[in-house]
Amino acid sequence: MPLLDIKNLKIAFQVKKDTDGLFQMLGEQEVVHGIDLSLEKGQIIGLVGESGSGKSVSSLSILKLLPEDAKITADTMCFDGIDLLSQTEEEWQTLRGDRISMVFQEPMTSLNPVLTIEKQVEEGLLLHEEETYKDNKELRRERVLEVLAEAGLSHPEELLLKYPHQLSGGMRQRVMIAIAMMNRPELLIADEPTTALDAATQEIILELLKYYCETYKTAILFISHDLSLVARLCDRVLVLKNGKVVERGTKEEIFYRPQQEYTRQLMAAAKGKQLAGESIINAGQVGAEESNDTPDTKPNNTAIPLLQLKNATIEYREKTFFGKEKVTTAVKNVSFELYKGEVLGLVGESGSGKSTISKALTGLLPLTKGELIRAEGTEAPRMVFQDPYGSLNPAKKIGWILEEPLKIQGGYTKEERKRLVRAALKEVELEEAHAKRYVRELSGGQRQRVAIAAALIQKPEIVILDEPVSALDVTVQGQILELLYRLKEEHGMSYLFVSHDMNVIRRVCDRVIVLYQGEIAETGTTADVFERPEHPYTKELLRNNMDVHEQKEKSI
Amino acid sequence: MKKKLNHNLIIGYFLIALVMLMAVVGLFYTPYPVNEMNVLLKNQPPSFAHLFGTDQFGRDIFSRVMEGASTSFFIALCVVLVGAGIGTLTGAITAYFGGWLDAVLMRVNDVLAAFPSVLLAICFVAVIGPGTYNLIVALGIVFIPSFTRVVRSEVLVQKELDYVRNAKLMGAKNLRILVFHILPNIKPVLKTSLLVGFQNAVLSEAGMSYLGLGVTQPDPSLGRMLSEAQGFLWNAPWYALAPGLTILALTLGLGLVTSDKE
Amino acid sequence: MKFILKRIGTLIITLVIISFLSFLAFSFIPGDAAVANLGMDADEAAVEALREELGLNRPVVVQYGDWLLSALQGDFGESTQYHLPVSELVAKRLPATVTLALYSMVLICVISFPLGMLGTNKPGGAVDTAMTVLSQIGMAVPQFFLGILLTFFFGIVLNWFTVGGYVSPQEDMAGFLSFLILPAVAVAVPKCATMTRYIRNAVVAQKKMDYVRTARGKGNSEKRILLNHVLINVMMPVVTMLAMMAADVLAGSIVVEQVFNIPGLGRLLITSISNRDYPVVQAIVVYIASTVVIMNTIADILYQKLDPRVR
Amino acid sequence: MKRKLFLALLMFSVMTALCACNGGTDKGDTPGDISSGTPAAGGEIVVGITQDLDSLDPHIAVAAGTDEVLFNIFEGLVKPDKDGNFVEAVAEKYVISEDAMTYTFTLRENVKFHNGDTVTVDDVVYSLKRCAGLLDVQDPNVLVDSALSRSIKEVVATDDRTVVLYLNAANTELLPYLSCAIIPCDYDNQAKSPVGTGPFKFVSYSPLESFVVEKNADYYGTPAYLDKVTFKIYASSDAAFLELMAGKIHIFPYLTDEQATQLSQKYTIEVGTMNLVQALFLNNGAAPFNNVKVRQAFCHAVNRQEILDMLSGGRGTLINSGMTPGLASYYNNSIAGYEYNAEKAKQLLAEAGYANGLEITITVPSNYQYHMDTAQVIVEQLKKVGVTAKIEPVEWATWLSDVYKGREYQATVVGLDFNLAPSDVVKRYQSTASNNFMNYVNESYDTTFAKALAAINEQEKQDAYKELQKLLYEDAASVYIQDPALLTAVSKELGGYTFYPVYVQDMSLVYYVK
Repeated sequence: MPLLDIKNLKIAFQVKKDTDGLFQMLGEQEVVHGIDLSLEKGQIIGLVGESGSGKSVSSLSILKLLPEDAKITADTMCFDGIDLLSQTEEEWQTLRGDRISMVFQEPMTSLNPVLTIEKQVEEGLLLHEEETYKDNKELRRERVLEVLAEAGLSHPEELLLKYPHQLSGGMRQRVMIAIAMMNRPELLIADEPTTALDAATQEIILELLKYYCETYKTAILFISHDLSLVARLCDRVLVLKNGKVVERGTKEEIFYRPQQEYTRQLMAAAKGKQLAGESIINAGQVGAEESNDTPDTKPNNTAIPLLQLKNATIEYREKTFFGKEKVTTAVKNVSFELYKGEVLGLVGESGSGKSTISKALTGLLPLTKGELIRAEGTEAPRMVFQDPYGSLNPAKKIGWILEEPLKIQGGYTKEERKRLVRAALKEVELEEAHAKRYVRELSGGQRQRVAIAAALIQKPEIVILDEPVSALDVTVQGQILELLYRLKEEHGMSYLFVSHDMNVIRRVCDRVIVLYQGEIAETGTTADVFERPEHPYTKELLRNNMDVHEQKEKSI
Repeated sequence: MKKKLNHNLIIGYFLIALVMLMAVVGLFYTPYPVNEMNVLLKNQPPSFAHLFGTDQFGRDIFSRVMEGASTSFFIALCVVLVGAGIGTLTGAITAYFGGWLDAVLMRVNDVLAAFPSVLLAICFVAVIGPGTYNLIVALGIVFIPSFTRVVRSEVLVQKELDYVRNAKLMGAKNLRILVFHILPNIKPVLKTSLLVGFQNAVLSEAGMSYLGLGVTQPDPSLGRMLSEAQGFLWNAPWYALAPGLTILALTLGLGLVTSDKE
Repeated sequence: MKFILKRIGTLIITLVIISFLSFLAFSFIPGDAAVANLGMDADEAAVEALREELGLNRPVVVQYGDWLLSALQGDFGESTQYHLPVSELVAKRLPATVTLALYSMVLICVISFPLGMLGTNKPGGAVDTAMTVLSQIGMAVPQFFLGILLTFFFGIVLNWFTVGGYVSPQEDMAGFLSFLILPAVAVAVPKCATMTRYIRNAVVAQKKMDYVRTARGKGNSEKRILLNHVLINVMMPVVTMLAMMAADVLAGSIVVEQVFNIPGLGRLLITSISNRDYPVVQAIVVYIASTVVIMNTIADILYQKLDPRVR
Repeated sequence: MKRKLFLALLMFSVMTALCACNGGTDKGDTPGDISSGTPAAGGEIVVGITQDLDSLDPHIAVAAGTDEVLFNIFEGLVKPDKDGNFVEAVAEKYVISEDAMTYTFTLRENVKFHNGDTVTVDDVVYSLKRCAGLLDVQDPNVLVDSALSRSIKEVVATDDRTVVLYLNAANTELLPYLSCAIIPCDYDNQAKSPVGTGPFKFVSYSPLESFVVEKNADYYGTPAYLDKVTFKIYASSDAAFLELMAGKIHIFPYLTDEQATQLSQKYTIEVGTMNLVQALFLNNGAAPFNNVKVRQAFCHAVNRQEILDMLSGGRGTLINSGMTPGLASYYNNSIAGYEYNAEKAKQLLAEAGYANGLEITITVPSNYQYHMDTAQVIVEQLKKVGVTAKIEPVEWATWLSDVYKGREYQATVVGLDFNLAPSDVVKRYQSTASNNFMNYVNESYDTTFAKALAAINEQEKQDAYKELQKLLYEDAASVYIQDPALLTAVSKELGGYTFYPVYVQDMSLVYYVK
């Protein structure tokens, strides 16, 4: 008999349609439409899908941690022979944290911010082994230190009196895992446990999970959007889409013989080679190869740069209460040019100054030193922001948002504006009806399309793309990148592409500038930088991005 | 889909509508002239002729409550308009432009906030004297800081959002950004604080009139009627109930609607 | 330390501005202490002489500077009305108001915490809805109307209390304390309702947080989650709210004093305004403003103690 | 000679007293003093008052509400009795010279201050000079009575029991002013711990709360019955009323008519008069009231009986001119008064050019609810003759400064109080008087008033005062309304509560009934 046996799991939520009036419309919306899942002792099963696929909801339903209004039905939902659907609240309390535990995605918010680590870790003991531990503080502490050490925390005694915010992300997640493993559960549900962590830490957490599985024969249900992670950890994989299992099988089956298009897309995203985006990569690389004739960084010596940043230094000044000034230098002595028709990548981690530069280029931030030269007749660049929801006015309809730049610019009749708006919508592959919607009524990809339309409606020569796809699901990323490439080609624009993601940069850029702590670490054509990195920081960046993927492939 | 009635909101609207009906009708028609006295009808208990009874001058309490309600409504409305108008303006401008103006106005705001608003209003009225319009000015001023604070903090958040940056990139002027881009986004918050403000204004008006610092006699005001009724609690308790319950109905209605908006 | 200094700085600036404003206000009110003191039968010369004596003829700024200098040395002058030192006068009125305010604060704390948590297990359920309506009624009722209702029911219908029968604490401490119960209820109820609502909303919001899910995942009961996990997180905003409420409670006490005929700070303030007794008014204004600022400071410090993140 | 005048005065006093009694009983209500039952010595009572004391120093205090309480602690050379006579107090006897230019007082022997010191002539001279503003170093807080300061040339102690006052001009009416308190000359803590010679001693005072006195065992005259009296201060009569219902107060004056009705089960309701000239005072110096027709129209438009019925259950004494019947021998009861006649009022207004109505503002001190209520009734009555009146409530200090001193107003409702000198109430109508806030100007009034004040012959004096009242009536200087009824609740356990023709609460006569 499997440890966990679920057949035909359906989950529905109550939806309130707010009429802003004297009554509400209540209805039900099913988000999980009949999932089968079974898990043996000591087995690791992966649940993969993008946001909205129902993977988290399904996993939470196993512990009945969903909100009150969720309606869970299943033909069978058994854990070790116990019918989970008929458990009383008291029975649940003995089950949770003792026999079934859970690790969540965001350790910062999942830990109580105002309780010490010790308090939070020892709670499991007090709840499930009260007789042994209640009046024995020493024993309790001993056990807490033991689990913390087991979770790979090197000096657990130092952590006891600390609070979650004082730990690093990786440490927090280890604490979470220690809490979950406190009572050696038979089943551990890990809901995107590594998503909020950097690549190196991800690795360690995966190892840790493997360790527990092997040592204690703990069955693990691993939930992730990242197929490569799942592939490396799990024995079996279930691919979820829109609340349904679209494909299931061993990891080999899923990786080498994916049956579904959707699985293939996920695979591609995981490998960093987006199928739909390949045309861009090629185009970029072609451009890069052409420019290889001129080893210095300019693709075309004779061309006049559209935009030129010379020896720019940008400082932030902050006044403290006592009148002293605190100066933070965000950008130091940075120079570069942007030429017509090229895609220039600006890459670096957060805090490297890339956002500061993009703000300065648009004129939103003054340069402390240095100068910014625009070619004659060139207007200030337009910008596409990372989060389309924040960059589009939430209180206005799409039509208004697209019309606004034209109104500001002036010189258009109402009819002309409407016509231009319709054209812009068409260009970004949206429908005219979208003009009458609000931003919140659109999907993430549609929003970013609107943002692009808004940036392009005035036909700018330069567009700054500030992490334009980071907030999007992988399948959507490709579509947006493709759209951007097509528009660039059609309108002959130049892009400054700001991103932290080396994969995306590699796919779209002609040239790359690597920023490190506000300074240019390295600059060159995409091919040069990626194949012959010189600066140690660039190498590290590449390793962090690439290594993961290489390892992923190795581990399959 | 099932239909679920929102009882709180329905009751809230009903109560507001009830008082509003009284107030609006009171503007054009009252069963008796509000200030008409009658020696023979002093302190009569409720009857068909006088629904809420009569007061110590033999005036019809129902008529006075009607007119008192419209006075309260009018004053509260003006107070909120003055407070919200100036508060929104100062809050939006200081938050958006920042600088020394912001620093000075915020300091003034802090100072005003350090003093309970009722006391502040009492002090204002001491300077400019009681009366309907003076009360509006005094309470209006007292109400400014709360609106300033709400609008300011909202604008501070909004102006850092990318859509404002975007608007700047398009070349929109500051005023345009403030009015056409930011203000529509703080409308929901403003709506709630207007409702809360209105409720507070009704309560404050009643409180000030109760202390004799509001509407001047003999014109009816709910708060003033309550303070007069206090002396007749023993032999004419209905006198206190009529204006008191009217205030309660209005503020409760507003409260229910507000809590729904939250 | 820096924090404390900053706070003291704020306090001083606030007090200087607010005392100057009230000084200024006084110069605009018709009638002054000399006119008020000498009454109907005095001639202009006598009024002028008294004005000279009280220093009312000097420019406002000079008068204010003078007042500020002595106030800084802790001397708030003498009441022009009672010819008593202002500090003594205020000190005598203080117990009633402060006791009333404290009483109310205690009531607010004692009542609103349990009520605020009631029904949060099932937001939108019957208990929760009932609490919502109850707290809305509480918030809507004007304090003085509540005072009148309490007077009517407890004083007249039930005859439990002697309404208006204030006794000073020196005279009869027990009588003083028991008398203040009803006024305290009148002050506290609307604030209790606000607080209950606030706590309820905070608890409901906290219960949606991830850490509560974690706690539930550990096998905590709902009660334990509420008491061991949610409550301490709710405390932080609530403490700030309580401090902000202190100002309102003080103001409420002053209004309710009028309803129950309590000779407290409020009556002294109103009498002093009408008597143009500005040394007293100044002292009360400064007292109230500093109380409010100090309460806010205490709240900030408490907040820091409670929240490890801002330590 | 002197003795003869003294006798004359004595006779006059007795006459006044008789008339006062008549005045008190003419409504058919309970007379001034109701001593019933046998007095028992001892006991404590609580007396409710609605005005806080403005000072404990009797020379600084100006509020009538303070005087009525301090009456129990302080005495002058003479003091009024319940009939309006001035009887000897600290002085054993007094003589007024025939030309009314010198007043000679002989001190009673062994009168003790509450601090145990004996009253000396120095104390008396000091006290009189302080009241008259004749001290070298004068405390500006002391309210100098202009009647004293103008009349008195010098105060001299001729021996250790005799004090002589030399006047600037003949004045037979100075006695009421000489009831000013005698206080120790070398004591400077009067404002905090007052020391006087009265039947009660000061115990404690807590502003806004209470004023407590106890029996002065060493009193030279008839000692008080009660051991202790607590005057408890209430914000309003409404506030006091609730405690009255609970039986916590033994005596409370200033009840409203409704309150009196409700309290009649538990308390004896004593009815006296407030000794106030309550009127709708008009600013004769500015439009529209500079037109006598308008003033007369207002006199006809105000239904005074209705005011009485509305506010005090019909109680109170209507007055037709600027004096109350309390000053019986000077009161002109032959004036018929303006009868209520709306038609006539309208006609007069039309004649004055206000046929299409008139708008006025009545400024009222808002701390006096009775005057506010009166104004409200008047506003309604004026509506019937086409006058739209607006009430502007102001604080007392504002009233003093804007209306009373600044004379910037159209009409106001207040009550004027006065001591028992007939000149005190009507002197303000002189065109030169600093407190002529009505801006009343009438040459013949000025000459008649001078005649009245200087007259030594009593009949002449009476005639002159009656003439003055007639002038005020004819000129319709203001709309005179009434001397309001004073309704006092007295516990049924008590006896001896006595009304005075001036504003006092004499506790020395009150006792518990055996």
